[in-house]
Amino acid sequence: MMTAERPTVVQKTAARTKVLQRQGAAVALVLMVAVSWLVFPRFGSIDNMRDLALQGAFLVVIALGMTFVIITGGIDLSVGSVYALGGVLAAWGSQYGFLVALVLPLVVCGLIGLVNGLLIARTNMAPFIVTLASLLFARGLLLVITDEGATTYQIPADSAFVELGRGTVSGFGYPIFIAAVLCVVGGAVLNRTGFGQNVFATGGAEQSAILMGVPIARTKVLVYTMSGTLAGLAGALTAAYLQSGVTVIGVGLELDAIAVVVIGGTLLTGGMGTVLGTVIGVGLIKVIQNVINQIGTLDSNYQSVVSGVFLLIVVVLQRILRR
Amino acid sequence: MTRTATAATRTAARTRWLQDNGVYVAVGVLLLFNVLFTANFLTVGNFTTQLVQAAPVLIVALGMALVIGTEGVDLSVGAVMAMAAAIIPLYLGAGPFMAIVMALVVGVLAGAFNGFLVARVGIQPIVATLALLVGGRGLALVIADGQLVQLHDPAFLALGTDSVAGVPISVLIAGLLALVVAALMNRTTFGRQVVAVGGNRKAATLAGLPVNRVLIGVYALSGALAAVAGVLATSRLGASDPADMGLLMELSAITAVVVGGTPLTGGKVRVLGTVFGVVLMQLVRATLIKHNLPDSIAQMIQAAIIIAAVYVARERR
Amino acid sequence: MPTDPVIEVAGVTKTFAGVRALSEVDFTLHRGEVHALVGENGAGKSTLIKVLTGIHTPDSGRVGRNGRISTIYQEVNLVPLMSVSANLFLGREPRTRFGLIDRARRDAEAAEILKGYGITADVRAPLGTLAVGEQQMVALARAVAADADVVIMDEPTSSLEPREVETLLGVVDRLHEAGIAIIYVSHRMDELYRICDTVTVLRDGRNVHSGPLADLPRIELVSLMLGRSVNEIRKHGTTAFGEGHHAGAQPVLEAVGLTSRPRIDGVSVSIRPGEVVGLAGLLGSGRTETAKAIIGALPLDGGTVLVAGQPVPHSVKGSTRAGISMLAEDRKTEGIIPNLSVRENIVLAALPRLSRFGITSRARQDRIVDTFVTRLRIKVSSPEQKVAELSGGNQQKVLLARWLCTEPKILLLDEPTRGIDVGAKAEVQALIDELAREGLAVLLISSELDELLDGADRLVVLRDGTVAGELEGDQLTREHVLAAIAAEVRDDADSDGSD
Amino acid sequence: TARETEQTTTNGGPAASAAADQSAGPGCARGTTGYPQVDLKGAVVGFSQSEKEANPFRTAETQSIRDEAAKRGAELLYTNAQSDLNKQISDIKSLIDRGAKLLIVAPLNSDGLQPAFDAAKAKQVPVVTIDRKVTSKPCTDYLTFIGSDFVEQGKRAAEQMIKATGGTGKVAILLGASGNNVTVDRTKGFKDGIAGTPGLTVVAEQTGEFDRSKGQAVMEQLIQSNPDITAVYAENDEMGVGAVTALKAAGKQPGKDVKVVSIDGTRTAVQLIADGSYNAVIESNPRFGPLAFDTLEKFGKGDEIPNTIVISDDEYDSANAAQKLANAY
Ligand SMILES: Nc1ncnc2c1ncn2[C@@H]1O[C@H](COP(=O)(O)OP(=O)(O)OP(=O)(O)O)[C@@H](O)[C@H]1O
Ligand SMILES: Nc1ncnc2c1ncn2[C@@H]1O[C@H](COP(=O)(O)OP(=O)(O)OP(=O)(O)O)[C@@H](O)[C@H]1O
Ligand SMILES: [Mg+2]
Ligand SMILES: [Mg+2]
Repeated sequence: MMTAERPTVVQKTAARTKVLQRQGAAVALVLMVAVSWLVFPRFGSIDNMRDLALQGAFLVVIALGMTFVIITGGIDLSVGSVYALGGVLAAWGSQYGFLVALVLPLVVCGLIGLVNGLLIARTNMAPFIVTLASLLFARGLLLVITDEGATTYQIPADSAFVELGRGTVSGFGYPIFIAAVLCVVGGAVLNRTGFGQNVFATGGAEQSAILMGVPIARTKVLVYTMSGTLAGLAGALTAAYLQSGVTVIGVGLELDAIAVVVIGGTLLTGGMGTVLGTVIGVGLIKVIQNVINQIGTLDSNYQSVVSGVFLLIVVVLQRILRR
Repeated sequence: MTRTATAATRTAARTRWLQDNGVYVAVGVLLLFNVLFTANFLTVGNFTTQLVQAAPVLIVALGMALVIGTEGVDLSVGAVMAMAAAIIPLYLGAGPFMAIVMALVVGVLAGAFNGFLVARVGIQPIVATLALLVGGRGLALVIADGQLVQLHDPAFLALGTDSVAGVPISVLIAGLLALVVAALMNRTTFGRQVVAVGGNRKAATLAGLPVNRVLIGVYALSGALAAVAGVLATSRLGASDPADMGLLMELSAITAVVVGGTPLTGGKVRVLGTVFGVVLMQLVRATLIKHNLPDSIAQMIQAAIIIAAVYVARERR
Repeated sequence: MPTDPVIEVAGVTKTFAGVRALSEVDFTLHRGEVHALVGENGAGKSTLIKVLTGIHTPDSGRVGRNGRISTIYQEVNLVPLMSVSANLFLGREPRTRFGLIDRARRDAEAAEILKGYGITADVRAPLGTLAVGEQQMVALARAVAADADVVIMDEPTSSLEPREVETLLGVVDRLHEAGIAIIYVSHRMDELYRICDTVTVLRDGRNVHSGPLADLPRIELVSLMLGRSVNEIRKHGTTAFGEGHHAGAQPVLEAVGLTSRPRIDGVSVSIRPGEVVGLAGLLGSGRTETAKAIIGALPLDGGTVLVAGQPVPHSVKGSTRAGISMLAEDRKTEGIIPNLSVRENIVLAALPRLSRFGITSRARQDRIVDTFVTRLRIKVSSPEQKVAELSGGNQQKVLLARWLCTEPKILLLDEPTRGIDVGAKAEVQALIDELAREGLAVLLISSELDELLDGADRLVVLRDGTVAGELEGDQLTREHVLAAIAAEVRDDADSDGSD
Repeated sequence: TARETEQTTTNGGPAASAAADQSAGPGCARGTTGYPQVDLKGAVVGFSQSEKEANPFRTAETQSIRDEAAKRGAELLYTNAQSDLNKQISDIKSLIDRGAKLLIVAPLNSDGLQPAFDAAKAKQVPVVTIDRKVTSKPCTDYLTFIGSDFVEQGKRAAEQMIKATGGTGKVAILLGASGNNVTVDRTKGFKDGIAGTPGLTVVAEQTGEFDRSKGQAVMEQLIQSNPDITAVYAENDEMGVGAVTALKAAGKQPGKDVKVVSIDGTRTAVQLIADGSYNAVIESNPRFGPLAFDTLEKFGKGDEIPNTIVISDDEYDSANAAQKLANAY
């Protein structure tokens, strides 16, 4: 027996609203894809799809961590810098072999996340400001490592690490599969483990959660560590893909990550959200970018106007569906 | 009610004092450091420079403080500055007054639009204003056809270069606006409604407060103030530069507000704290430049100072 | 009676920013006893509980625990966005073979458990969609299911109506029989005398009495709590309501056919000046919704609200302007603005009236705040104290003051005495009486039948979002009301054990 | 164009005159690479721009490519990466996807475009990179690079600085954006250039992020703390112009009390030289269109293409600014 015998009208309405809430972004995505397919013949080409998926994969990895953070009612502005730092560390580490290239960024970026988490959980400082500071810090660290950006570390083309970013399965890059696996695991962690329940409880009602015995501090520390680690991983994958530790990437990426998470239906105030929604959010943003490119003749200045308008339409649409 | 002056309460009072006044202490410490260790710091010219550079940030931060007071945030301020900058050359032909009025109108409209999205449509502030952050600068570039425009109207340029009784006009305007916002927060119903909406929106609604009007008003004010900052910064630069005007201003303003002791959770606005938050961040930047630190170290030091300042001012559980 | 102590506290002092909430408190809880903890609002009951459970660390004193404690806190402390079953099992979810949460089993077990508490809601729905009372039952179920040695209940019945109170008291009996010790905080005397063995009375943060409850006459208990003589108190009855009121002839408020699907359907209520109309009904019958519909806080599918014959625009602002005020049921989320001071909270709604051209006048605010702090005996260190630091009952009084200083014509009171102590309750009830006598029209929603019967001149009974009947004059008896409330519910007829 | 014919010398020469003398390594011919022949007329050519056309350099660059494509009857597909490296990779892939047979790429960064080049290689589409040299392999990953030598620009700026200051002075450097290799090269070139002049010392180097108002703000701070600064080297014109405003506000006479030298060649900066408040500007030539299409045409015909084609950069000083003003962009 899964439910009480007689769901009331209230409950049925609530259930229906929930379905729409969940699928608001999905509906928007399906519409966008369908229209793009019809209007732009090249949109649906397999090459374009592969590229879309690959570009989306890096963002998905970052946004996955951000989803957890946002569900606890927090925010992580440092992911863009940490992502760039992760890439530089991976490229630097690649001269010492595959393992160093992969582990070093995860550890360092995880540490930055850990410090974020500790500061937020233990001192009651606003996540926005703590992670804003680490945004600066990570960028500074990156500049130190690269001699004020003068050095770009290259990854030897024959290094096994490059394969991680460049390898494909029937044309689809490894990062796509890595992101997919992470999402499945992330979804399971969020919905099917005690830690996941704690994440929801922390963001839903922190005071109550404390009284219910939820380890708030530990949960927060964990989600920020996770977010840092995942941003580092995305950076490492990007470095492998680009074959170098590019220093200028990731600027403003935190806003993209936040936007996709929120578009995916996760409440910025915490307590509610899904991994699938985030994936759909990434899909939407990437399709919008892709469509702007398909239009082709668009003046570069109009491109951001169109992106802004699209973003607006999606959030308004979602909001209306939610009512 | 029993009141006791135990050691515990005295410590509590002391931390409370530091929490409330941390930003002033920090400004004092930094000033002292500079007086001791920075060449040519104690000059009128230098202080004028710091104030002039801080003025646009302060004006934006004042609006941001109000928005944050309602438990919101306005990411679009930099883009609004760019829009204001782009508007100016279009109307400068009709005189500087006309150009400034049009820039302000655009700022108010942009802000009211944000407010409408937040209040009426019910979109979360970060996302609602993110749309304008992305699109607004694009719009500014479209208006200006992407180009930086050199300005030559002497009356308009005077706004950025002239002084009254030795005080630069932009500093006067910023100071005046700070006073106005302080009065607004402390002496008017609107001010009280702002913190009430930020403190508990549901309760404010049930108390019959004009919640939507307050929200739209606050965002419109933020837009207007951003436009004022855009106008002043443009006249100082002597050029309309929509591509770079106000870039990352949203983060500077938010940092200053929070460092000044206004919590991001809303329900409280500290105007004087915001002023000092802006001054603190300005001094930090100036100190780092004057000591010729490389960008890498400068960024890390800024991070550390932000953390330290907010750590002191944090709300204890 | 077993004497083995499970909780032993000695000389505990706890201070908040200069306010001494507990002062040298000794307290002992023995295995298997049901121990009443009573005191005025702000006496320190909740604080003591938080010290016992380790949420607060005392400034000085010793806390000894000898067993697992499980607590139901005063304000519902669950996570509204999470499902009912997730709330119930948070921290001890059933697992599958792979160590993952077994959601199917969790939901099934939750539904099974909650049925025992009379809740048949969808356990997968967010907890927030349940009525406050239902949420309280979930909290109870959660606390009990944790199989603890001590269960602490801080005003568990304040948001329950009679039938659910019975369920709860039944649960307490069951726990008692199982040898579990219970600390029970309540302002409702009947309940205390029914279930408690011993009592501890707190006054101004001090333990002024501990001992067996049965030996202590009710009036003496009240006198201990209030610190006033027995004679002084003897004047009052169960409630502080006086005789009926002299109502005007023409209704000042007419709500006609209020419909907001799916909550309420065609509810009509009218109130004359000087009249107190009670709204009775089970939990979830739509009383709160009716009040919210009148004040304009609920989107309407149909119906109109008239004040003095004039239609009122359907918005909180419009209604407020027309002279309607509402004291919300859930003071935490819909009432107080936690970070503002007591003064700012009180004048919030009346501020425009106290201002000229939008500029506020501090002197006028202080005058009005002083008046109400004194009149309602609000316990504050200063009007500038943050309202969040007040005890629950005092917060309630602050909210009442907020509405009274708008000088309304019509006052909608949703559970006005919820969670406030006997002294304050009497004051509030006397106040309602007085206000009605001054010509105010009052709509009174209460889960306490006595309060409704004594306080209201007329009762409108709701069932499933529709008006099930109106009772007046001779019909205002317990039997009539229960019959009207629960016409279809069989087991209600014999639940009258609490008086 | 009219401007092209004005040119005379290699260094002071006008816009689009290519000096292919610095080509490194063996040339690259279609025969050896196996790319198909594409006739420029009617061909689909893709151009991937890196940043918004919000500064004069990018505007002139894009315009030059557009004009030349129109002139040669090629169909131009255009994308703009909006300063996002990953977007530039997708952009290039999508250009190929949309049928571009030849590609011109203005890389956002020296590193990181390898996946895009690989995609082009797979589809046998030759890529000409302009303006910024990438670290990938010429002839294999891309065809050739057409652009300025940024280190050389820095050196020439140093020469002008020595000339303007007479070899003594305290110099403040306004650096470009951190992490950008243009910044790195122009700094290196300048420092190498003044290394032999002990009278010139660098007293401050701070980033103005290639932005006019940041350049102005930094200069305001520096002139307060180091009032004895006598020269400013700005790594682009925008920051230089900002510095001029700052210097004026501080009561200094830019161009006289404080010498100003920068790199780019924008109209505003050259005008300031003519007005006497600026000392010299080293051009960074954005007019890649003619050279790029010439190169593609030659390649199509089967000629050998050098790995690097250095576009000639003009320079402006008080002697020539007034006459050459029309040449500035
Ligand atoms: N977090 C806090 N900060 C400051 N003061 C507090 C805090 N919590 C409680 N107090 C003060 O401690 C005193 C005791 O409060 P407590 O909540 O324990 O009362 P109570 O007996 O539970 O009252 P009620 O019956 O109204 O719930 C009150 O004066 C209250 O204002
Ligand atoms: N926010 C909500 N979302 C969905 N359903 C709700 C919400 N609030 C209340 N309900 C449902 O509406 C019905 C009536 O509401 P409510 O319980 O507040 O009525 P009531 O008669 O005032 O009861 P109470 O004794 O709790 O005041 C209940 O079944 C409740 O579950
Ligand atoms: Mg209490
Ligand atoms: Mg109710």
